[in-house]
Amino acid sequence: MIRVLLFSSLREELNSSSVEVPALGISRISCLVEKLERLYGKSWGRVLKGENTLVAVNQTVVHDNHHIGDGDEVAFFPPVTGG
Amino acid sequence: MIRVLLFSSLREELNSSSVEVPALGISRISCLVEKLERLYGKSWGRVLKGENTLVAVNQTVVHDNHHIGDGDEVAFFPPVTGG
Amino acid sequence: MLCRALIQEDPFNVQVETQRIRDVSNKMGGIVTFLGVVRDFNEREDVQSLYLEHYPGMTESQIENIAYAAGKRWNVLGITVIHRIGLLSPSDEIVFVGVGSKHRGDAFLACEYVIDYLKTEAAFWKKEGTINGGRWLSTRETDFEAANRWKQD
Amino acid sequence: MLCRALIQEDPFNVQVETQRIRDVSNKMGGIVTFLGVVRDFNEREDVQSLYLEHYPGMTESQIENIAYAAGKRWNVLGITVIHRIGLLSPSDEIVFVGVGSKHRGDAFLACEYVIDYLKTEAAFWKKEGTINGGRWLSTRETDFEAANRWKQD
Repeated sequence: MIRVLLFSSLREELNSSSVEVPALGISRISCLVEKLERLYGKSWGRVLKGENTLVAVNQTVVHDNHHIGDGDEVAFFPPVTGG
Repeated sequence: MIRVLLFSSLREELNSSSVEVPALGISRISCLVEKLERLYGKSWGRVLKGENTLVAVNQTVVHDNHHIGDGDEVAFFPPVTGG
Repeated sequence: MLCRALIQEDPFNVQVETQRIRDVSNKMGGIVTFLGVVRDFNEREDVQSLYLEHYPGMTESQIENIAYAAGKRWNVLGITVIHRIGLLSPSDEIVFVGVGSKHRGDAFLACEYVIDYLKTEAAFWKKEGTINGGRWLSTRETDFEAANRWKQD
Repeated sequence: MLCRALIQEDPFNVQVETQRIRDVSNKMGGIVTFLGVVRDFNEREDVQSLYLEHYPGMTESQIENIAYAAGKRWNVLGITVIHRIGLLSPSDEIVFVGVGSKHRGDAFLACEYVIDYLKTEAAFWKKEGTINGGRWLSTRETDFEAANRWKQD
């Protein structure tokens, strides 16, 4: 399984804070987003592919279409605004 | 009268924290120091004319042989070391 | 270098935290702290509350990474970062960064470095509550500029 | 800009002082503080105590002058300086400088400016007590350098 986490405005827009999807056939973030779109609707694709959306794999921000696989934790969130 | 204050190591070396001297004939710091030397001994001249001795007139540090007169407060002290 | 990174809902006590840093080493000469306060005029007026969310686990390790990077760059003895989450009100303290060092110059630089990177790199998100509803904030351009200064070496 | 300059024998409470600065204005966004600590290895080892003397009246107005100069140079809302005098021990807090401002960059600069000038301009004198007797300290060269940086504009 791949664990997907959503934070902040993305969590609110998609009305979900975490989902798990089977890892089968998912080798990159783009595959995961397509799968989420098929499972939960077009809004997921729009939000997760949004210009400002950041992605972290296993709690490290990744900048490209990163490899992922079974057991990974993939988080989507907007730019951070702490401090 | 001119009020003379001594601080820190100068106070300890001259064993005095303040003295008052009549202002008559004293128009500059150099006159005051000569007067103090005559009144209290050579050590006063040596210490007050020391290379590192700073002088404040009425609580403002002065850099040259400043004018002084009756009612003034003249303080002698070493470089500051606070903070 | 001793690093302490806490994320909590509760308020913190600056006196307790600075003394804790002081007690890290008897070589401590000075402690520089930054205390962030919730303002009532962030990007628009009438802010009534601020809600803070983070990414448990990731945020803590990001903060530690920032602190250790500061500890490599400057001669510091202790760094404490405390960031509050949950619901806050204007004038509440939101973040504490304390840096203790032998010499104050290092502490000033390291403290500003940590807060600058924390603002642009650590996984926190702020939502303002105003009389017209809630709104997630976006990163300030000035915060990116502040963090980028440290790269010009 | 609200300025508060205190010289006292008693310890101070950093929590109370930072909250006091915070409450100066509801525009307050951040507070930077510097806390100086008595080290046990100033210029030689075995420091057992530190005695501090000042010039009552002059020292207070010098501190206020430094604070107001910082307030003219940067956009700050409140500055508090507390300097202890009398007999102190290693690890005692000796000086507090707190600067509150709308934006943190101003507070960092103004706080460092105030402590740098305080170290070289304000009428305080330190005497270390060691096992071999007392010794008045002399100004550190690094403190002059720190203060001189602010003149290079």
